[in-house]
Amino acid sequence: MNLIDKQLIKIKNENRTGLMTHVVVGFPSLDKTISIVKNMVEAGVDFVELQIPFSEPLADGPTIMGACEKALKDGVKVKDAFDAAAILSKNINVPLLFMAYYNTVFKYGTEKFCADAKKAGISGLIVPDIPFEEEENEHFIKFCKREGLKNIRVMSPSSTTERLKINSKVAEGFIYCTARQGITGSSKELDPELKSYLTNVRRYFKIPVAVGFGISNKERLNQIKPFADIAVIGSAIIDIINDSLETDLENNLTSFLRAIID
Amino acid sequence: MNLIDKQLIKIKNENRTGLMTHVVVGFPSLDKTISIVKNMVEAGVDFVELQIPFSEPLADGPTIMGACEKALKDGVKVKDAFDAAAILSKNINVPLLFMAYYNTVFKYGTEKFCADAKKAGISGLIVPDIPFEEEENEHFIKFCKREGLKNIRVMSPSSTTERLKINSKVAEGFIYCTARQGITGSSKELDPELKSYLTNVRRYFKIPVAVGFGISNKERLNQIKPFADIAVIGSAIIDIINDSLETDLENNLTSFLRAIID
Amino acid sequence: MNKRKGHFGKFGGRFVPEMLFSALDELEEAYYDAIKDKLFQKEFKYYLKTFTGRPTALTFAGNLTEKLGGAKIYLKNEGLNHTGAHKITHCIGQALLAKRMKKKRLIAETGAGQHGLATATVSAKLGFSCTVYMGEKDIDRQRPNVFLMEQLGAEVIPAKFGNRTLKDAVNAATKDYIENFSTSHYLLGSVVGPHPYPVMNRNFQSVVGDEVKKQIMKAEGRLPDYIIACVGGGSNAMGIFYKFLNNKNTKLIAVEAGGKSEKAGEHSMSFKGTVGVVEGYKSFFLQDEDGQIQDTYSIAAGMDYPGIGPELSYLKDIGRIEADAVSDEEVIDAFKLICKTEGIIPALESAHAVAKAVKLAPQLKKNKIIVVNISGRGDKDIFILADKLKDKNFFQFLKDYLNREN
Amino acid sequence: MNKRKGHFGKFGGRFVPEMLFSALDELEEAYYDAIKDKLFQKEFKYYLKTFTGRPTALTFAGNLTEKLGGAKIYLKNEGLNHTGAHKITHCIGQALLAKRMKKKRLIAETGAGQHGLATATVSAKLGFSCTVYMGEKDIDRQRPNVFLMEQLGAEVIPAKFGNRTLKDAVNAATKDYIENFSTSHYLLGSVVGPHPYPVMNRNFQSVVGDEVKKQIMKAEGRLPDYIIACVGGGSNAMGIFYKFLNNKNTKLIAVEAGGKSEKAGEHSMSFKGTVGVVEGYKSFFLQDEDGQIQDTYSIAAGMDYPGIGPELSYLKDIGRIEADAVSDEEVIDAFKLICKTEGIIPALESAHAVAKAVKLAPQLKKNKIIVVNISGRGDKDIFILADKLKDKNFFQFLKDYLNREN
Ligand SMILES: Cc1ncc(COP(=O)(O)O)c(C=O)c1O
Ligand SMILES: Cc1ncc(COP(=O)(O)O)c(C=O)c1O
Repeated sequence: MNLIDKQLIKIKNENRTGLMTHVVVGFPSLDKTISIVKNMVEAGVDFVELQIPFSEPLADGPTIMGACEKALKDGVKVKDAFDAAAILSKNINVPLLFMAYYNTVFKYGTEKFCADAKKAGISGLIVPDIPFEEEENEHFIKFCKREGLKNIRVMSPSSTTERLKINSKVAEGFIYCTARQGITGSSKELDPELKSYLTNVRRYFKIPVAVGFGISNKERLNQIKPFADIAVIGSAIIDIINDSLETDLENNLTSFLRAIID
Repeated sequence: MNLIDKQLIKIKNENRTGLMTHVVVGFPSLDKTISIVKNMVEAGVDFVELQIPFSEPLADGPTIMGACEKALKDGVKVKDAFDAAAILSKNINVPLLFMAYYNTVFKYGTEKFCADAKKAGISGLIVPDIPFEEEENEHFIKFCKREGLKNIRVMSPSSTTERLKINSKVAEGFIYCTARQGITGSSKELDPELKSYLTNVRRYFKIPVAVGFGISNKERLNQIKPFADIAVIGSAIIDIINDSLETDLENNLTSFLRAIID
Repeated sequence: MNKRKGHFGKFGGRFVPEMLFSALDELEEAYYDAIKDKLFQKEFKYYLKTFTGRPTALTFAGNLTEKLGGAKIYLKNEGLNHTGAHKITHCIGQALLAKRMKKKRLIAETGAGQHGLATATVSAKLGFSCTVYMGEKDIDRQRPNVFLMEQLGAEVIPAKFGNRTLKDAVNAATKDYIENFSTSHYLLGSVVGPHPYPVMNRNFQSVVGDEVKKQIMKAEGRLPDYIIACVGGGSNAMGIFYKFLNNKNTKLIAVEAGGKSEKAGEHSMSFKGTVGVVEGYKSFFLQDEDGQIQDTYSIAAGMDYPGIGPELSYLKDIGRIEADAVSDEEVIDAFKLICKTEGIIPALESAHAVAKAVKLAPQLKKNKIIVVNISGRGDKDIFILADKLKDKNFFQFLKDYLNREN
Repeated sequence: MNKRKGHFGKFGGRFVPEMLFSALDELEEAYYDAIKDKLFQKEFKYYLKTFTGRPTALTFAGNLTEKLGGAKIYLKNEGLNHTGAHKITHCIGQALLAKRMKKKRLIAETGAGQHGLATATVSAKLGFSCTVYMGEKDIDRQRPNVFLMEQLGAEVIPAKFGNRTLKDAVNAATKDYIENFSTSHYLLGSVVGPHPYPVMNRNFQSVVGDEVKKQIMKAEGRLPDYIIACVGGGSNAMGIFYKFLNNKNTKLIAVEAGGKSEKAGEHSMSFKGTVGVVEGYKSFFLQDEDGQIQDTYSIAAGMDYPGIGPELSYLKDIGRIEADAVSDEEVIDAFKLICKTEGIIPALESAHAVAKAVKLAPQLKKNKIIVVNISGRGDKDIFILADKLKDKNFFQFLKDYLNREN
């Protein structure tokens, strides 16, 4: 059974909102990526999203873009992401997902990417820019399936009913909903139409719903909990990394996560 | 009898080439204009051309343009030219001619200009930019005639037979020929076609021929003498003024003219 | 009055020294010969169409019209011509004539550089060598155009005398012409100078009025009530006015540079000058009581000129055209307005015509039609505009650029 | 292969996050709806004719032809368009579409500023507010265009991330679009990006090929043997190529920026790159083995781009077009040559196409015909040219100008 499915069952049984956290591979360094993820798991997160840095991160806000840029400048390679995943998957028991842009996958070779991801202990792929319409040529979903990787679809408030229907046919694991129309990063308020949007999503998707973007503290998390099976924390963590002295980083991160998780 | 006619007869009787020299009124100063002209007459010149400075001296080269510019900058007015002429005509016995551009004449009022010139003792007008074709509207020749002023036509090597014919009908006193096609100023060589040009001029004009432009020394003068009834010296004199200390000016001028006249 | 001698009422004519007369006779003869020649006309039209890109668009200025709330405004966008202004039209005409006359070289004067640029362009295209005279002061102010002329293979020679601006360039160019007319043609850049230039350039430019007639008939089914054009020497104005002279229902307005004030030296309102005879023609000039030409000023380099085409003086005299002027400030405001409402960046010269339209349109009924001649495009004026608008970012850009060069 | 999804063979497509998908669906639908509407077509043509000044001239380059001694060369002078390049054509098309979609605002990316200028222009003309994203580095390099865009009322926002050039501006513009597509249209500036942009812009631009067909038939009675166009994203190339695709006798040559050398970062030869999926479309990109986009360089700001329109990649793949590149040096030489022989100052982008023609023409018989697309005019490049040619006088002019400002 895929680790993601296992974890989803566990959360459901525990009747709580799961937590997915995000790191950019190689930011602030490859070593730190490993230790940060371990920290996260120790603090109790349920899923970890490993973003493979890409030079043109179209769906990311300035915070994550900055982290990717820095990682690339430091010479981080795609292979490093596989290596990091391999190390982590041996040491932790929560599901790891790759977040990548499709060019990274395509250039690596979609088939090989999926196979190697599987080998490295990855449980699912979040690739926001490979819509179902391209499957006929790209076979991304096919290769995910073949390797037993969850192909996580990303939906947004602007997604039409038609888009929800199309994606619902191929979505697996959970559905990843951006809480507001727009790029990742912290903003002051949750989209007021969030509720109706998520209700609509649930109408078409039978799988759990992860809600991400903009969660920076306990209060925000509580706002989302009623609508989300999984809450995703992304930019907030990079903000902490950016704001911390190297020596304080792990402490700061642990306290942030503890405060959020209780 | 007009002074110009008198002088022409005198030269003819003396069987020599006459000499006309040129000054820009007010250059280097109004006082100097008076003393320079007196000097010239003492040195033995036969005609003096008083150029009234104009801001757009289309037919003049850089030397005379510079002199005009300087005079205007010093505030020289058209009236000053009439005053200078009045003073000079009382003191010297060679014919004085105004050289002016037509705008100066026109703006002053052509009729009044001619009348006042006459009163100031001027014997002839050299206005290069009032062609015969404009007489119908401008009545320049008419007013010259009325005042007994010689209307001196200026011809050039480019003048066609037709132009020579047209001008020959209205030319008076002498005909002023530029020795080369182009603007006033010194140049190294006399136009090789000068001879045939002047021969052609004589075919159409029964009056004496003055040849000007580019005469800077005795040698040049001698080159021209066979073809000219009058030799005109213009820029060379301004060059001397420009190159002389104020205190040496009159001496330099006198030696220059003496050397030329013998 | 003899039209053939280039008189327009008491204006115009050919007041030149004999040394220039034969050249102009030759030119005049060649011109009248050429326009009788169908092939010449055909060639002229060929280059207008395939090289300068005529016809230029007549654009309905819907937003400006609405904003001003009065007459309908159309813009004749002469800035769409190759090299960015109407000037190229008479340059092509004269260059073809020069070819007919077997001249090998073109001489031109230029103020802002627009006419020089157009002359350099037709020289390259039609195989002439090219000398452009430009006041030394103008060269220093308009270096980008000098650079472009040089790229086109023209030699740009500074006029270092007088006040080292346009009129001095005319003077220098004329002298070159006098000395070299057997091999060279003087391509004068406006409807000024001695006959046949005013007639010739007006006729070449009259294609603009022809185009407007056709275009406005198509758009509105009738001719305009007003045509507005700026005036430096008058070529763009005569170009758009000429074919409408007989249509008395179309009012023609010539707009001069009001500049900073009415003080001598702070404007270029030649119509407020007096009659004189300068640069070979009789017309209105800005001159003092002695007939000395006065300093002029305009924010638009192409209007910074003390004279005006003789035919315009005549038309003003007989009341066929109205003369007006607008101030620098009105010009800048009109410039900003038309950029933002119509997406057209006019030359500062042309912005004078726009400024007049901005004042006139609201006073007219909505069924009236105004055509404004946009004689050129405004990219050429960026240095002047950045200066007037004190654009710090532009200055910083220049500083950085220069630092990289060092 | 489903054309409707914007695939060209294996290239093209719509590789975008879901948050952009609905916007593109809406756009696609509106577009296919619009082109079926005669009124839309009519309006498009109306603005092309009365605003941008189409058709642009097809000029026979007689001197260049003679100099090179081979094939006859014609120049399609797209620089005569309003704003000085072909870009305005697809800007008008998209802006009319945005009007139909009731959008109030246009967003654009720009590199050199040409597409931004054209977008700002149509925004003013058609009543949109306008935001242009431009890499911070490009803003610093291309301030004159920024100044002009601001005059036209556009807000120019720097993209301060990445290498702060065109691709980062695309990124920033896309994000604005994602957040604001309910009120705003993203007016993408070439035949790149996700479906429907490549199809839509190519169709709008195909008017160029239509014009060339008519013009060359009139001039020569037959279609050309070669058409040469430069390629940044590919809009001018696809515009002139498209209507000739079925005429197999016309060879189509796309010229990329060879830059300084073949080293990564010193050129923009995307055809020599590898297939990737970036900015929403699949095509050739300059990328490393990890798919990270590489730095590019070109003397021509508008060609300094790591991707290429997917349809061009397809046409290259099936052998319908030939891809070539020329070096900076060849470009400068061609620039100088065409200025001096033809009186046309091309944009440095377009000078790439000229450079290729200069190499090709002498190898061909005299009865062959080449059409070169002059996608834009070169006045915009004066700072770059003065730098390359080390024009001391121009630098001095700038110094004097700055001194007067202080
Ligand atoms: C764009 C433009 N408009 C107008 C003028 C003024 O000249 P004219 O009055 O002859 O049209 C110039 C002169 O350079 C010009 O460049
Ligand atoms: C004049 C000109 N030509 C060509 C290009 C390259 O774009 P494309 O390949 O889309 O025509 C540009 C881009 O700015 C341009 O300004």
